[in-house]
Amino acid sequence: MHIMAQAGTVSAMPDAKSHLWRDAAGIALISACGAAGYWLFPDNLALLTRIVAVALLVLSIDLVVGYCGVATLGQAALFGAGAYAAGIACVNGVTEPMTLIAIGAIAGAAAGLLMGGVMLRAHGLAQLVLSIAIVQLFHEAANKASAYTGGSDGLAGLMVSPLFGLFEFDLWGRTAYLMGLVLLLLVFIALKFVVASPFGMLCRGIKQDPVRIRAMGAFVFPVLLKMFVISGAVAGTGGALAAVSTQVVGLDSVSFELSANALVMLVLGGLGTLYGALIGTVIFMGFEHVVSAFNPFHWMTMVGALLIAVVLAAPGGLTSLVGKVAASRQGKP
Amino acid sequence: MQTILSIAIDALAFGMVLFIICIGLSLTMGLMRVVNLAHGAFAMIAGYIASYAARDLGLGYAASIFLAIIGTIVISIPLERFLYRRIYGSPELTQVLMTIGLTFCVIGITNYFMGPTLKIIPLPEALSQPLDVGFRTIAAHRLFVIACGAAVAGGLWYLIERTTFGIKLRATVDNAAMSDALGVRTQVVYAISFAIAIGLAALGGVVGAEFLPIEPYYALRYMVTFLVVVSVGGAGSIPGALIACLVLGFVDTTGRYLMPDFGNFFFYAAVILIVCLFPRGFLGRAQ
Amino acid sequence: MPAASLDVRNLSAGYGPTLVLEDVSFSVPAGARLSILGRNGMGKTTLLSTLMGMNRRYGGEILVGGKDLSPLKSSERARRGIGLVPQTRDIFRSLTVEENLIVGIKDRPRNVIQEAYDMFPRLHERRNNLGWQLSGGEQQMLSTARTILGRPAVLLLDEPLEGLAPVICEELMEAFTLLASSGEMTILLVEQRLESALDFAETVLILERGRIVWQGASEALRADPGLVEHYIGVGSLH
Amino acid sequence: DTIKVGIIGPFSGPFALQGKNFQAGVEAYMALNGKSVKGHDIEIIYRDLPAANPAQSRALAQELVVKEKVQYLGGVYFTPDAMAITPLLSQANTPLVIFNAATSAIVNTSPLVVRTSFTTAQTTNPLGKIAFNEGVKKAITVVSDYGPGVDAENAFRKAFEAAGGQVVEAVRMPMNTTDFSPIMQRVRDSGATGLFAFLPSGPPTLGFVKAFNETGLKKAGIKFYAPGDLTQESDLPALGEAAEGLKTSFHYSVAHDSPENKKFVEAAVKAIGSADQLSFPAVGAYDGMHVIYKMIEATDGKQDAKKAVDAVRGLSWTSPRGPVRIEPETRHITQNIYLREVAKDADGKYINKEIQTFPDQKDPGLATQ
Amino acid sequence: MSDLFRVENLSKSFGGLAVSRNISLSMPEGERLALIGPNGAGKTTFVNLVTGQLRPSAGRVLLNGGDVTQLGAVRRVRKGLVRTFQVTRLFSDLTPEEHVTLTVLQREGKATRILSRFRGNTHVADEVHGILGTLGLHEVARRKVGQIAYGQQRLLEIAIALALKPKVLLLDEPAAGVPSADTPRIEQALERLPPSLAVLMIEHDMDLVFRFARRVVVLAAGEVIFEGGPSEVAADPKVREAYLGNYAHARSVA
Ligand SMILES: Nc1ncnc2c1ncn2[C@@H]1O[C@H](COP(=O)(O)OP(=O)(O)OP(=O)(O)O)[C@@H](O)[C@H]1O
Ligand SMILES: Nc1ncnc2c1ncn2[C@@H]1O[C@H](COP(=O)(O)OP(=O)(O)OP(=O)(O)O)[C@@H](O)[C@H]1O
Ligand SMILES: [Mg+2]
Ligand SMILES: [Mg+2]
Repeated sequence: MHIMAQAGTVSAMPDAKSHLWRDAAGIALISACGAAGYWLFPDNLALLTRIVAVALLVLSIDLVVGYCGVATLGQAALFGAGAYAAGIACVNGVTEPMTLIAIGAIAGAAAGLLMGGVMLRAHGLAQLVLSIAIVQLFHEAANKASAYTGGSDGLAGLMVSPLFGLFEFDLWGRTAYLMGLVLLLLVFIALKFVVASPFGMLCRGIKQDPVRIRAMGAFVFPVLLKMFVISGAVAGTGGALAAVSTQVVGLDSVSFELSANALVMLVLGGLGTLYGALIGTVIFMGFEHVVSAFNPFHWMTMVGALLIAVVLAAPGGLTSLVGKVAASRQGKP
Repeated sequence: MQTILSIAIDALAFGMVLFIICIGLSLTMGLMRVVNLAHGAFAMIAGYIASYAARDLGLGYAASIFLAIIGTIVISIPLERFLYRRIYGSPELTQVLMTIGLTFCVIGITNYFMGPTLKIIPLPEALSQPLDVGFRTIAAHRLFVIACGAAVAGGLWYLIERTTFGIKLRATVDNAAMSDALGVRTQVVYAISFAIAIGLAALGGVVGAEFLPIEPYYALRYMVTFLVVVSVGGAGSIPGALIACLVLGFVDTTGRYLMPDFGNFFFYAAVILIVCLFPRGFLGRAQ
Repeated sequence: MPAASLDVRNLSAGYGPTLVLEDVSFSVPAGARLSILGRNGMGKTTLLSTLMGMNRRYGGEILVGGKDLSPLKSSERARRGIGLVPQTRDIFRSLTVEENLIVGIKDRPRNVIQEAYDMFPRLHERRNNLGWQLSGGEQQMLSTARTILGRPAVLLLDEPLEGLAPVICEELMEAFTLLASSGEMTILLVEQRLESALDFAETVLILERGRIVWQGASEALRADPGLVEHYIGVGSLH
Repeated sequence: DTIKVGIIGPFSGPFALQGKNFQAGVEAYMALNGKSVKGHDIEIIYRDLPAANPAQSRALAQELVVKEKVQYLGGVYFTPDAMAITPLLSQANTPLVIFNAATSAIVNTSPLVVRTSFTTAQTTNPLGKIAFNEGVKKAITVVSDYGPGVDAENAFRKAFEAAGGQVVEAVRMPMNTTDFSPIMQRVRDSGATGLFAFLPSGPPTLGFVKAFNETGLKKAGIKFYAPGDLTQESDLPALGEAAEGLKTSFHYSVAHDSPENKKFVEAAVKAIGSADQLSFPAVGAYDGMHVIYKMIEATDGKQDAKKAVDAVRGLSWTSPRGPVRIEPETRHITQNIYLREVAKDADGKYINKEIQTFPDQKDPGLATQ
Repeated sequence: MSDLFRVENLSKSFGGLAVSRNISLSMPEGERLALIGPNGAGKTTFVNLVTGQLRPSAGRVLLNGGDVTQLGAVRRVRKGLVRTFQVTRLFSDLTPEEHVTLTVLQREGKATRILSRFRGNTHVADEVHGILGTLGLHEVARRKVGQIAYGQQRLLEIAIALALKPKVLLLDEPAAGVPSADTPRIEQALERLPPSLAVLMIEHDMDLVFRFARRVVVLAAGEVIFEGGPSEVAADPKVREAYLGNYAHARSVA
């Protein structure tokens, strides 16, 4: 960490303009990777779409964990709220995909408001446990309300109409993937603005020392709650995307396991940069996909080994490696 | 009345089982500040060793427990040396990443070598009898677990709060660099504490096997429960963990009796309520 | 452990790739008192924490009583006679005052804690309070007492008077002087208040950007206001 | 040429044992019947789906069809996973042969689904009558609170009440229940003389059966009935003594006495590696492969899902579990259901000993829909 | 009620320990007050009570004649009651520039905006650099706070407080850890404060106290034991014994 930080001070500190350039380059890179995925793996678009949906979830976790320091193992509650809202709306006759995504985002935001309202009462471990309790209650509620959600059998039979009346959601999943990719890019750009705003900086301050922030005259609770709502909207978008593209919603989308996996992906990629969320998701899910196809029986060991290896090689997540490499270049003039 | 008593005794037994398995985790999380999600994995390893010792080597129950504890600690030594030592003092989420990875590996390896079926640890005659306590029967084993739990709680409390070792351990966790500068061999302190925590996990895994049967997925299946119980009690507090186990055990047991359909609702609603009332858990150490 | 001499040879240290200390050499005889001066951020704290082994050392040797301790970890250095009172105090916030002191006594019997209470009666009143509940000055007292209880041969003090009431400062300086002159400890003091620093020490060392720029008797420094002005700043000496 | 068959199942995670049984069934069938049909080589591609996860299930199916170009899909342990795949089938022109997922409605969601396992209603149905005939007038049902559990509860209640009994209480318990004493207390307080239980196979069954014994319900003479998931053969070594005498109904017991089953068990044990691990999902997979082989035979290697499914409508053969038939309408398997009792065999190993046969059982769950 | 700031009978105890007992104090506009006293006398606790980090057991805090005792810490800051921390509380990942910018934005009510850029505002940037310059922090303005020397962190504490444009400023040992050569910086910064501002300073550096204060309040064991001008304080035997020791003596000789 020292090394990385030092690099910033050795070179001239990047100012606002160069930040903008870096973000523009980053976004171009993400679009390029997304497009490359489309051309290189035309047969894996279902998986890629799922990665996009989960990436939205992981991004939303980054907002609260990476920028606000609120640990959560319950983010799937927001993802699931979006998925079920979109699913239920679809079953009840709202079939326009973009409308469904909007419904998901709103439901996610509402769930985020609720979740934030409860979770922000506690701190540290207790907070983490609240998040677990909340996602378990959501899970239980979705299981119980089987008349609306299909319970443990899942909500099946979503008939989504073609995107803009033109593009069918077909077996190959091209429409779903491209729609997801564009959504992801839009969300990512929006979030880049959010975290670069005064609000984003305030959140980073709260993460480090809420007492100090209060002594600066800023309220902590409403700021964090706002971030929870934003994060809920992002997670809900992901959930809705998953519902629209797979046309089913299962209890797994409000599960603790999904939350935990998503958090693992985030930590793997690195907290508090947004890029880490994307990198972590792609690496984790891609790796899991490859090894589980290679050996469906014992791939778990390999995923475990990957996680351990990452902690040993890059304790700050994969994105910190980038900083390290850059720093070691500068360190040796 | 009889029903109430009967539920109360079930609640106590269940709470104590939770306690005996979780207390080691409370030690690691609260005192060593390592969110060791692989705690269950060590309990599971102990379960396998005990099962092997009892069924394949034909050892007695006590000997199996002993062997399981020793064996698990021996297995944990290289892990401590090469893995855990790197994450002491790291951010919690880094620890989560590593210990989840470790859990995955343990599950995978166990599955490979021991197979996915359930393993049992045969109880000695004395413990396997249902015992008549007047208004109902209760498994003698449950009473044994209650006793083990009480003994562990007392011993551990003394070790941590009253001995110099306990003070050094807490100092090390509070500020490792400064403890070092005061001449505390922090690595040794950590290694010993880790071994104790693992030993407790092992004990819990073996004597709790009647409730939480040993199988490869054990390590993940109960992870959440352990984490919740420890945090509700306030990580690092032994009385806190005890209270949490008893309260949650009680809520869970009564909830399941009164409205089994909503069993989980009661448990997690209670968790939310408790945490809202005690934002650091029952007896969390102030930071 | 009686006082021991300290010899520092060609010490370089820093954080990550940045070098903060460059080629620092000096020696202090057993039982002597040395003050280290320098402006903000010149490396005083870094020097002390490198001696203690809490910092990365790039090169050089640290000899205590003639034995090179530089390859050792800080816990081993502590056991061989170095003790540090850090600038940030670093008391154990979650331990009680008494427990903090117990960590400091190393392998001595528990009743020596009384020495600390004699030195700072205030700590005795607060002995069952947790570290974080203490006032700033009380924390400073605790930090100092804790290190002294370990009877280090070489005591490193990083601004130990910060936040203490003037009465206590005086008493404390006397106590330090006594510890050194009775041959129990060799003392290195970092102190912002020039007068206290000069009153305390026989020799003075001035750091600037990680190098020793002046070294000599404190009387010489006191006698030469130009020198002080040059290295430390205007208006330091009344 | 090579015809690819994609098999989705839980090969890792908490249900890995079931997935292993899928694989054993498939390998046993191929070992006994050859790896090719009419000169078409058959290649199996396994995909892991560790827990119920419809989105991932769909992604895997899509990938198998689009990328791996499989002509047949098989496997599927959980209902939601099957539900996620069925909408794809007609577009993919691929039949799906279900080796396990046991909710009745699945076969209705697409005409290209064939099921060779069982439904919970099917295996539960006979128990109502058995219980009543054994003198139980009042029963309590205790099931895990999820789809199959609810199915089982309904099926038992229906059969039991039709026979003349009364279900005095229906308890649904959360899936992750580990301590069953309060439930047993509830059973005791209900005044029922018979207990019907449904739990998915796995660790909790052990705790459930133990709690039944330890709280003295067994001693009190309360009768215990359950579908065979509760005494899955792979759990028997652990359940052991505790479960002795327990009566369950199911479509298959590893101890079924027939030459077909002997052959099957021998081959399957070889594939799975240990006799202790073999249980019912293997036979579902084995018969599923039989159906797929017949489909390949009928289409001669060409991809034509409709023709393939039509070819097996009404197909009947002797399976290791006994005589079976694919109903032409429902495409679900009709089979014998056996009442079994946990007992020791000659070698002292615990088995599900068949004691009564209910021949030719259709799926009552579908009949009602 | 011409007092800008007033405290009436403020008391606080932790468990059985009375840390503040019946403290009453008032400050008119432009006041320069020093609060001194032995370690553990309750000075920091007093600041905590006044700024709302702690709730008093009894007593009132009035600002501009209005009772603020029931308000939370944030509202008090917004009303102009601002403090610094004895043990620095800073964000080690952020730079001094970011600290002060955030503070200025918050003061102007712009800190919760999502749709503007953090560094976009030149007039904010000018103010920030003004403040950092005053305290001599421009050199380290863009380093992470975790890497700057402790003395500089102390100065940053003050910078943040100044950026809030307070009406009443409570400084908890602002000069501790700052080399005597740099204390003039703090003094200069204080001198440049608007004259209407009331400043209360806790400090153990008596030179600074006597140069700065027009009035001194001495606290011991939670009670005000003395109140008066600087020279009266130095002469008071009670204060000498409890706190000053030989300092007063040395000073009168010098
Ligand atoms: N953790 C760190 N990482 C990087 N650089 C650091 C770190 N700590 C200190 N520095 C740098 O090292 C230099 C020396 O710092 P040091 O704390 O030793 O100074 P000091 O003389 O003790 O100052 P002060 O009088 O303010 O206590 C400073 O320039 C500081 O910025
Ligand atoms: N939360 C608390 N619980 C118990 N005692 C406390 C708590 N906070 C402070 N105290 C005690 O109250 C007394 C006053 O503390 P305070 O910090 O106000 O002193 P101070 O006057 O600022 O001293 P210093 O000059 O050393 O900073 C101290 O003895 C301290 O130990
Ligand atoms: Mg320093
Ligand atoms: Mg103070």
